[in-house]
Amino acid sequence: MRKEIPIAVSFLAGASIVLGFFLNVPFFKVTASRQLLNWAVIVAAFALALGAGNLTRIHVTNAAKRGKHWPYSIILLVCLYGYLGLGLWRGASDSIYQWWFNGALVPGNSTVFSLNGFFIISAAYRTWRLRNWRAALLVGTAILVVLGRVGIGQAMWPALGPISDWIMTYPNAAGMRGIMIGAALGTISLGLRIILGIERGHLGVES
Amino acid sequence: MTANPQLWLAAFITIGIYSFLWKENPLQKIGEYMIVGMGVAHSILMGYQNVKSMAWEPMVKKGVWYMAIPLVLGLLLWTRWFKRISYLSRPSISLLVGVSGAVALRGALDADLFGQLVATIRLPLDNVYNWILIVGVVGTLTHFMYILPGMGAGPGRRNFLGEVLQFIGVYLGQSTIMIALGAAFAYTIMGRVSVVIGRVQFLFRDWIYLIPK
Amino acid sequence: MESKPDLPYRLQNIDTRIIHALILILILLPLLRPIGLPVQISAGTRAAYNAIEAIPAGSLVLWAYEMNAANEPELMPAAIAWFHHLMRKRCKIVAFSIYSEEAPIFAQKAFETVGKEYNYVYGEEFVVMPFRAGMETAVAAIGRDIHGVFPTDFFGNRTDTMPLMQEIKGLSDFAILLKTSGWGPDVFVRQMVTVYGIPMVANCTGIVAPGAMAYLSAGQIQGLVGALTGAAEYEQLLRRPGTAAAMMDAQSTTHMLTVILVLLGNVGFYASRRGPKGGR
Amino acid sequence: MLNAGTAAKLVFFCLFMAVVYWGMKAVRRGVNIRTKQLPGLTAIDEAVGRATELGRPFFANIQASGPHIEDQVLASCELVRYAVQSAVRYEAPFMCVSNSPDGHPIFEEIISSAYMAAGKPELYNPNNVRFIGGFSSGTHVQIMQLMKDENIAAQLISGNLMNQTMFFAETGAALGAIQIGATKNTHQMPFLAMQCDYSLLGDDLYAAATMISRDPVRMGCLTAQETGKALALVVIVVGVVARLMGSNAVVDILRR
Repeated sequence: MRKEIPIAVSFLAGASIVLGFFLNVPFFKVTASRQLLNWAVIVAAFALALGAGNLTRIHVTNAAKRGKHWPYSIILLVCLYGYLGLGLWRGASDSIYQWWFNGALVPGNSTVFSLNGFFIISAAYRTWRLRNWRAALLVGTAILVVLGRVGIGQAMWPALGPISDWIMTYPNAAGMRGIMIGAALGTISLGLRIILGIERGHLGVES
Repeated sequence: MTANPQLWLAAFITIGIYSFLWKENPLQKIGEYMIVGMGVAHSILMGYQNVKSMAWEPMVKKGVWYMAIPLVLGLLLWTRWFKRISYLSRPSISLLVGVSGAVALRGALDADLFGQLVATIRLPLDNVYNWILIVGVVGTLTHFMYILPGMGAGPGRRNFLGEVLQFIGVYLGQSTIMIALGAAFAYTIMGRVSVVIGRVQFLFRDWIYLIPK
Repeated sequence: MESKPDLPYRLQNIDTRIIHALILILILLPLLRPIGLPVQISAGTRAAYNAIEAIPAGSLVLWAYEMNAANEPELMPAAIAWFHHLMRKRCKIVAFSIYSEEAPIFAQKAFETVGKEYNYVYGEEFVVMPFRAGMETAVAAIGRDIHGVFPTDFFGNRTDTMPLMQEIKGLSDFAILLKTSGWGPDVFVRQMVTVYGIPMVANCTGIVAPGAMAYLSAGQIQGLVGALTGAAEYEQLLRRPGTAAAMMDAQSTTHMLTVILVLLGNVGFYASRRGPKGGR
Repeated sequence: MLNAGTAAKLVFFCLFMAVVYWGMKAVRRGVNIRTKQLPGLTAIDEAVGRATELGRPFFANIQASGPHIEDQVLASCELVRYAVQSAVRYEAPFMCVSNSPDGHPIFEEIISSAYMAAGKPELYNPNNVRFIGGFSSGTHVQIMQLMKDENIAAQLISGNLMNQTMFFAETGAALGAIQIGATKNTHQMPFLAMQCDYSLLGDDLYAAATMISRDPVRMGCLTAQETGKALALVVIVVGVVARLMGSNAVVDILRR
């Protein structure tokens, strides 16, 4: 029963949505899919808290055991629960909540993310070597587009703008479209496996 | 220089994290752990509002009784934290995975597969560039084929179609993919650099007024 | 390596910290002293501008406002330009987010700054919806039942009493779907554009813009504003220079630095390949 | 009865299901479906060899983008299985880090059972299979630090990769590690293609997983996907030829 009920649930839910796509039957097309979609949105909202449980367990253990970097674990827990408490108490549109949001969360996330900007240039420097014809094509295209989309490149050679535009519209779109068609087939096969209950990875390790 | 404490906090975190580029240090770690904690808190808060407005309020205020179903399923999802009863979360996961699998299947079939195929066939053929697009799509698709006719059947049994497909996949397919990836790499540089610019602007314009507003 | 490294080796192995410092300097200099290089307008951006220009004044606009802290510097300039464009036409905007929990706060902030200029009334001409979990499922759910998914707005007000929301029966009432996000337009094309036939214009970060080109050339989306360059182009089309224009010079210098570094690396690579040591 | 414009899609969908079924049956009957060689897959052995030689860990870095099991993480499980089996054989140090709370127990299971099966349970160190959770950039920095602390010799970056690819690939390169990257996310492909020594891009990831497991279900699906691709190719070629001859029949059929 521990496997059968979950498989039945995903079959019923998945099959009614797929049937609603093909068949013009109001129950499948409107009622079932509307309710199922709304329910899934609600259940997914509960899932947002799942990561917090793991995080709490790890950092409470770490702080209790005085593990590596334990003071930071305490900072993390204080920030998590303090901020959550503030949000539950005052709401997300509250000014104090947003003060911390704009003062800490936004600059912090933005800065960590912007480290990528440094890494990507040093990565380009290190890896854009003309080793073989494949690499040469990639590097050549990349250089044309890198220069072609900014003012300095276009000032040096005005044709660069249209060239990079052309690359984006034709060969790039062709490659992306090919990959996309392949990926669509993959998605169809995954969806089919889930609905028919042959894909069970998401049900976890059998104990 | 600004007197706004919020901007000072933001600048402190920004510089703290940037110092990582030089060396690992406590300042950077504090910033890092702070944002991990706050980020999770914010997403839980958003989830709470989701549940409250979509399920709890309709159920309690309007008497939509069947909203209890997703609420129970959602709560069961949390049984994963307790190893002994974690199997109770499986129906909820199944609902999520089943619905999202079906929704994705429907969309992929309609928009990605048929939509893109129709778009490829319908291209105006008097434009030579469109031929490049068509050939590129064919090449890329061939490159991503893993079972080719006559493949691996020994040198004596190679067939012509397999050879042709192999050739198309290697030359047309790989070159199209490489060009596409080159363009993507270039665009990513553009995107990522703009985030750095945003941070530098913040530090030197909003925090210390070095850059005029 | 005992002996002193030769030039080709050094050309290929510039210390990353030097590169990082150069990046910072090359970003800061043009910000201090702008050059103001113009940008040529790409086809995708022009198409996006035309698509938004073509919708009748006062129409309903659905906006997937998926901005988060990480991509805010890249997406905000184009979003601000769109706000100006739509508010000039007095379009009625419904903003929502599926992928970013942080987005409603950004939407609120942008509305507060730009909306004031045009005397926009919240609830009648603009609504921010709360974040909804569930990703692709949630997009499909909004398509099926927008009122059921959003019984309240981000501030907790009931939407069924709002004048703006009462005008909406279903998704086909919207004149256009806009999308601002660090994700591709794929999900929206799959669940909204093909299903309800509503035209769509996307503003993507640089990283996903190339993937979105396949949808643009298939006509599944009407326009594409890609990365900060796209925003600068859009500002030019709108004849309203904003933040993107100011940032573009810094973008130019860093791109130039990238190309120079790559050239140096390759010179070193070929020199060492011909030399006794051999490349990697 | 049918919704407008779905007839052709329904036919395709039924055909697809039939091929999946047929492929599964065929593999169960023992039909050997031959597949193309993937250099990215054989490179795992080379990377493990390198780790053995240097006595530094092979680092399997499997990333998810959300709290649920994703198909790319599931496919990556097979790569991890392949790598750990190879590592056990050569007694190379092996580490696995994941940010997927649901993937983590699967990795623990795969890795510990690989050591048991080879009769070397004493080599298994649970501390080497780590969950470093959270989906924000902060956790990426923690993983980068771990990579530096452990001084890794080889890395497998795989899963539903987002912006973290660049962090991990750069750190790995700075440590001089052999790197293998696998993802189907188009936006991360350029980095894997350039920064990693070997890569499994797009469907390669699934194909590799199928080739390792030789599982009938996966094989059936691969056959169906291949058939779908072949069909797509035929449709494009026939459609374009028909257009050249002035007929729009193929488009009309597809839109039926």
